[in-house]
Amino acid sequence: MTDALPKWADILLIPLINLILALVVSGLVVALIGKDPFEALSILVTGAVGSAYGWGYTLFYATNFIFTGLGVAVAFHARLFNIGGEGQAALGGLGCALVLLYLPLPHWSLAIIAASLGAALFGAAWAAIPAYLQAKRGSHIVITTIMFNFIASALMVYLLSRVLIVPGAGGSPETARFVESVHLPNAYDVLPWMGFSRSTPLNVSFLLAIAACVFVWVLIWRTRLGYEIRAFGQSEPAALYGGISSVRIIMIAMLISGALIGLMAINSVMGEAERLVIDPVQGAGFVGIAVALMGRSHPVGVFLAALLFGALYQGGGELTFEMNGMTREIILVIQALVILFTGALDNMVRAPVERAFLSARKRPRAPLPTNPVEPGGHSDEKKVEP
Amino acid sequence: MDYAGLIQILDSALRLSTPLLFACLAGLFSERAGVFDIGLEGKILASAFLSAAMAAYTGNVWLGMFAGILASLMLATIHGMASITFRGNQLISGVAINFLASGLTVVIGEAWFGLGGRTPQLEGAARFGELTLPFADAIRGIPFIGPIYADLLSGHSILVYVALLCVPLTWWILSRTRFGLRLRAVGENPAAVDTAGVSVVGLRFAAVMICGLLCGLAGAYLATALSAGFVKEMSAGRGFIALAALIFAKWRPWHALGATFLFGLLEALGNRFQSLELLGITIPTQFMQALPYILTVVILAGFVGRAIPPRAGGEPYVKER
Amino acid sequence: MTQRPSQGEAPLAIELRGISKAFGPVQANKDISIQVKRGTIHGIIGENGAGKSTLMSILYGFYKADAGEIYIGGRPTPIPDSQAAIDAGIGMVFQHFKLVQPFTVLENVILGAEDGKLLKPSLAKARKLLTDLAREYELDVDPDAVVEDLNVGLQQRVEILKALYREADILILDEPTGVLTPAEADHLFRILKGLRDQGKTIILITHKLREIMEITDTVSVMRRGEMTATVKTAETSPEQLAELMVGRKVLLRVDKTPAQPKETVLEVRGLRVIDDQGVERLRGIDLDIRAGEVLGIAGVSGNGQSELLEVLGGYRKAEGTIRMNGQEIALTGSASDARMRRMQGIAHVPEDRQREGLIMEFRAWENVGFGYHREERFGSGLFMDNTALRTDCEGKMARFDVRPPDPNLAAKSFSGGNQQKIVLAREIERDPDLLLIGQPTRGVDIGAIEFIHKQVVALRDKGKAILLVSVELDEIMALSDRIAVMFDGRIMGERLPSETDANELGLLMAGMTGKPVAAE
Amino acid sequence: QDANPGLIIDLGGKFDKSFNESAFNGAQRWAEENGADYAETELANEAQREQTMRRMAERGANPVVVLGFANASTLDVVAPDYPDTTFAIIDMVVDQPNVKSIVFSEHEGSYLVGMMAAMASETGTVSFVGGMDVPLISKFACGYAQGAKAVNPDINVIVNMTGTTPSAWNDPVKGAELTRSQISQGSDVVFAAAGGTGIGVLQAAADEDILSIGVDSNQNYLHPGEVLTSMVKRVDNAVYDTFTQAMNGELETGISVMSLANDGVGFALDENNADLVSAEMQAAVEEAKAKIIAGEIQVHDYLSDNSCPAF
Ligand SMILES: Nc1ncnc2c1ncn2[C@@H]1O[C@H](COP(=O)(O)OP(=O)(O)OP(=O)(O)O)[C@@H](O)[C@H]1O
Ligand SMILES: Nc1ncnc2c1ncn2[C@@H]1O[C@H](COP(=O)(O)OP(=O)(O)OP(=O)(O)O)[C@@H](O)[C@H]1O
Ligand SMILES: [Mg+2]
Ligand SMILES: [Mg+2]
Repeated sequence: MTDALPKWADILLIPLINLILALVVSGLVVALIGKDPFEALSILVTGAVGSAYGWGYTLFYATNFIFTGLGVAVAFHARLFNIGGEGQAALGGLGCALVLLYLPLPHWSLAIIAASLGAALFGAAWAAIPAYLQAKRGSHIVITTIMFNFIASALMVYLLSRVLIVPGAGGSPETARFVESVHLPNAYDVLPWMGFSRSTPLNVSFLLAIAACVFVWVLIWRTRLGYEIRAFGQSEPAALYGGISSVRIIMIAMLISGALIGLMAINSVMGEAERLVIDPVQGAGFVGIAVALMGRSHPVGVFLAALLFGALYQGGGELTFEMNGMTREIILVIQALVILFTGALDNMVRAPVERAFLSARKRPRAPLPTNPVEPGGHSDEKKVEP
Repeated sequence: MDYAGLIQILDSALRLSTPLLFACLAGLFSERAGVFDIGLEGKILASAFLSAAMAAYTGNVWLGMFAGILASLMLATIHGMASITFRGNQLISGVAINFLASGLTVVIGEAWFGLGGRTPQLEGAARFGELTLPFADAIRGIPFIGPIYADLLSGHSILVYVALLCVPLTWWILSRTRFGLRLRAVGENPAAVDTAGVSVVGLRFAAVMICGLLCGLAGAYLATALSAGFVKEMSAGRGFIALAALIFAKWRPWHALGATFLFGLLEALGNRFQSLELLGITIPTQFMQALPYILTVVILAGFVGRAIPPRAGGEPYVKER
Repeated sequence: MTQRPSQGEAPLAIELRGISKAFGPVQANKDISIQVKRGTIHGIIGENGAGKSTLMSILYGFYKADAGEIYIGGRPTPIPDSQAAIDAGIGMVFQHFKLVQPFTVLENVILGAEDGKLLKPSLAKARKLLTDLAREYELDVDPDAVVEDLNVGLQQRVEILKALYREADILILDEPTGVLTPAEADHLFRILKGLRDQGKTIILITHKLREIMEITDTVSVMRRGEMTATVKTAETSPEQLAELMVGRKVLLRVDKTPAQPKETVLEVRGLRVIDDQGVERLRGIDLDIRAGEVLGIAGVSGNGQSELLEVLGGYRKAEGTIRMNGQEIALTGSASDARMRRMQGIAHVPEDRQREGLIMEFRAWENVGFGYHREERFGSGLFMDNTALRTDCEGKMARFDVRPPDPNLAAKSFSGGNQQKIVLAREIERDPDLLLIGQPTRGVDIGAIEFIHKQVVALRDKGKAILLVSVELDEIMALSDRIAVMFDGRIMGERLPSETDANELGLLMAGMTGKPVAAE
Repeated sequence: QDANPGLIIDLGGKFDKSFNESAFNGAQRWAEENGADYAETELANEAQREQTMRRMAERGANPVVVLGFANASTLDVVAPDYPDTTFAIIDMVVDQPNVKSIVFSEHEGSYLVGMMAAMASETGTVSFVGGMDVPLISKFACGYAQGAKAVNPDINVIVNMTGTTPSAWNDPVKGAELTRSQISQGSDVVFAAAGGTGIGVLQAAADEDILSIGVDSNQNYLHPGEVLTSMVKRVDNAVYDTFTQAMNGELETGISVMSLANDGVGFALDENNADLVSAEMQAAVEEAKAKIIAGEIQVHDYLSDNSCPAF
């Protein structure tokens, strides 16, 4: 309902109330296991955003989630549920690592381009088979992408313990470290005066992530292809009538989705680990689903949701570090509650707030416009057009 | 491979498919009623934890099982509140429930037992034992039939038989009872149910609760029958596989039995034939371990057509906006 | 079933007092009061979005009123949900049927009204009752047929049977004839009269004044959420009703000069379509359409008209040949075909505007480029020019009188008539050589019908070819220069409107040939 | 006396009944014996490795002990930044001046329990359940197979791995199924090196009345009388020693090998398995142990060339 809420309430007030509710319930859980929730909250917040150090990690994690979130979002626009982020990101890591290990790249600027191509290509390739099967055979993409996650993990273990492993280096299933010349400048290299430490994992791929947000925005809302993707996602029969090929859209949307998810490797593999390990994704593929859903598949929403999750990751890490006896799984609980309240229980808060706004404005309101056309429920669109 | 080996593989497949079957039927109830549930995994995990915890605490596996079901029902209630009462996004709610279960089981487990989220090892009456079917030993000697009865069918936990019974029961409920008719209708067109004077919310909640109950059984089976205690993340993706099986089964009970048994069988085969030599080349273990998943994709692409979910699935029922 | 013979001075069956209902900021019903006597047929008319469906949905307990009271049979009867309405003897056939598509007729009928927990006895009992009802009211449907396989006319019967099975005394029908053929509509009216004569009360919502005049005893007019008048049908005229509804004089006839057909634009030969289930939907169609004429295709829906439009629109595979302006066009049914058609000068207003013609979630300005979004005028290279689209949309909205003229509204937020105008504007202003137009006025109020008909005639007068598919015989008769009748995938015959009448066309539509023309 | 040691528990978690738990126990023992305190934290994910190592060092923890091979290349980068801090890494060699690398000769310990398995087996088939098919786990499997074959050259050794996802280390259900599958193929002694999955292996073995062999910590107590022995890997000692040496100011960097010779690895013998290990078996194993220490028996290390002569 467009008119029920002013824009600021819709995009700020409601999420804020939701977030507070999530934190209150998290606090109860913390109290229940005998810890001080206020101390926990303060560690969580200062740990995440209270220092350059915290920001370095928060934004680093957020970068991963932006990529996976954007990828899931693009697929969502074509009404495709891509659960395969874990696998696609792992393969992206493989593509990235192969480029960096086997191509002689003299400088990081060249390397990031080459590695991005490799990561995107491999990520897209891993999405291509489920996409093809969905488009041509109608095989449900949710199953095939889940299966491809498992297949990817097997492939990674095989390659890293049998093929790409460095012989005689102690048997750790990982590739060699990438050469120094492809080291990505991190926040310390670029912005040393802001107090980042040398080890901060935040690196230039954060900028790549922002560029990816812009790219997705342009793609979805400014290109003919994006228009077709959205049209297809909204109505398949209409797409048919409009001369939009379902096979083409499914393939392209999934390829873009896989490529974006694969690009996560630039941050985690090239930027941070600087080598390929067995599980370079660490659940970011799944977090990407939550991020895309919470961000309503809009790049700005994805960016903000990724930031929130990045902060929770980092703040949660500090929490287990600083608070004795705090299990690291508490982060999962807080995340879950944030997803639940901001994502799924949104209407619990929205409905009463809307009623409050409506009754507050009811009196001065003019009678209906002449033609009884109703500006009925397009609350979703308002995020569509910034 | 000899006959005994075959029986063993089928036997293993039966055990491995049981939690999948419970979860698949759970998802079936929920999704046939129009509520998508990717939170099966979380409910299984929560139930596995609480059933093991309670069984360890009381030494009684039945109490454990009920506690497990209770845990699963609590998460189901959250899912119902989010997706039915407050008409939230069902996928988001499911994702949240998975995270919640992963986190809470360890946080609470650590607070209670201090074993890093593990529960104490279960023994004796705190665990489901194996049920020997009547005359199993007498019949074992009969060729062919004997081993099927005595080794394959007999000697499982009671929950295996419960799961198998749930299949005809589910079929019967859905196709032969008033409740089933309404439940199927609400997944296809909730407005039809509403205008027929039946509560959409009530029906969907009932379905979500049945889903919780069955997930509870799946979790209890994992922790107190197949294993002897809870280990964190022990559901190990089975909720997702069950979801795949559900789509595979096109949301039908007997098909669900087939699909979950197929998944169980593929896993059992993968366990059995991990190192295979073909034409002098050793197939890498990892390939054999991925084989069940590869085969699933192949079967799906080759033999199972388009799966059409219940029409109102995934959408909250909104009359007024 | 209770049967009360109507008495001399009929008591009130329904009385609504001061009903108000708002959907968020939209006031759908404002302080509405209405009285309906037992044993009568009461019509309700009003423009799209006037609030008719809302009012009836409140009576049926589907929506809850914000204020007001409901009296049934003189007693105050709160109706918080549909169960209460059913208990009060109310049945409703919604504009969009509330049927469970994959269920059988029998299952749909008993849903919610089963006796006991097990289905078997309920089904057996219902089967018997259904046979009785069918006999009594001429409502034959195969109880074991699956609803999605039934045509809309039969689906509507199922809805009526549902209500009767629940022993409804009061039957509400929301735009029941919008999807029916004249024969089916006549049949329905016979049934309704039969029901009335048995003492049942019927409320009928419709956009067709002819129907109001033909069948109702009293009629209420709604405008912008308010009840503006209730009159005895015998004491009013269609013109008066139209004016009450729209607030101005409405032309109820189509004014047009004789056609001046020129060269042949479209030539169809031996067109065959076999669908996914292997059923032959078109069995050899031959057609010619010339510039400057309207060829009307009459027929009961489901006889191949939709398939014909889809083939011509380029999104269904077919065999045979089609020449457009002398050039053969592809019949593969792939997406490129549909795009090519537009380039070849074929525009298409599809039968189902909400499913195909519009993307309901898209804004109006996004919809005005749909199908043509790859053309130069809407962008360059990879990009779309949203400003061009918006400007284009504003122009179209002004020229086609789309209300409200707000390009930023989502398509779903416009009333049906205005949705149709958006599609029409998009297709007509493309300046096509051939316009395919399916069910142009389905569910559209008379004000909008008048406008749409004018546009079609204007396009013809510009020398364009038009293929009109409609189940409304009135519309076909009024607009067409030639009429072809389709039955079971064949053209049963071609007639000139001046030389035929509804009776003859009705026979052809039922498959009874006069003289076969096109089919082999 | 100004030692303030730090321990970073790896991803498996503090109570994995195995590797991490063993390290934690060593640290606890040191703390109790010395009435001292130490800093400890658990990794929550891969990206935190470097973060946590640096945090520990910056907090002033010294030495900082990290567990597991996955830390090696990170430590290789972090260590030079903190020249005043001594790091210790377990299971991996990191060539930095301020790093002590502690590696275990798991193949030797596995060899011994392999011998015991072969001697206890009546069917001529023994088996192994690993977590993931990675080189370190193959090192266990290879030593085990060599030991078994040394006793009985015709013995059949079934080697199975649990999976390829992280849940491979936490899937007791699958561990149990693998064990049952191995039993059906004739195995009557099973050795588990699979983290949490191993719990299921030992359980299934006990349920099916065959013998099992635990790993890392002494797991004999889990099913008294049914666990043949445990291949103990004294990570606890390694941590304890490191802490103690640091406290006494005698911590040396470089490579330290924990082998049979210094009781870094071995097999567990206690009241829980006393009845299972015959005097004859014990004697044979002790003899082999002596020979390995003396270099008379060479146990092949899988990691040396990523291959195994025994399978
Ligand atoms: N479920 C709903 N949620 C929000 N607004 C609604 C809803 N249903 C109807 N409305 C609004 O109420 C007003 C009245 O709609 P209603 O459906 O009653 O009109 P109607 O007279 O039946 O129109 P039509 O002739 O098109 O069927 C419309 O302007 C519409 O915007
Ligand atoms: N849930 C809703 N939210 C907003 N507007 C709605 C909703 N449901 C219906 N409307 C609007 O109410 C009006 C009438 O609703 P109804 O369901 O009768 O539409 P319709 O009959 O399909 O369209 P029409 O009769 O106008 O061709 C339409 O303008 C429609 O857009
Ligand atoms: Mg209406
Ligand atoms: Mg209407």
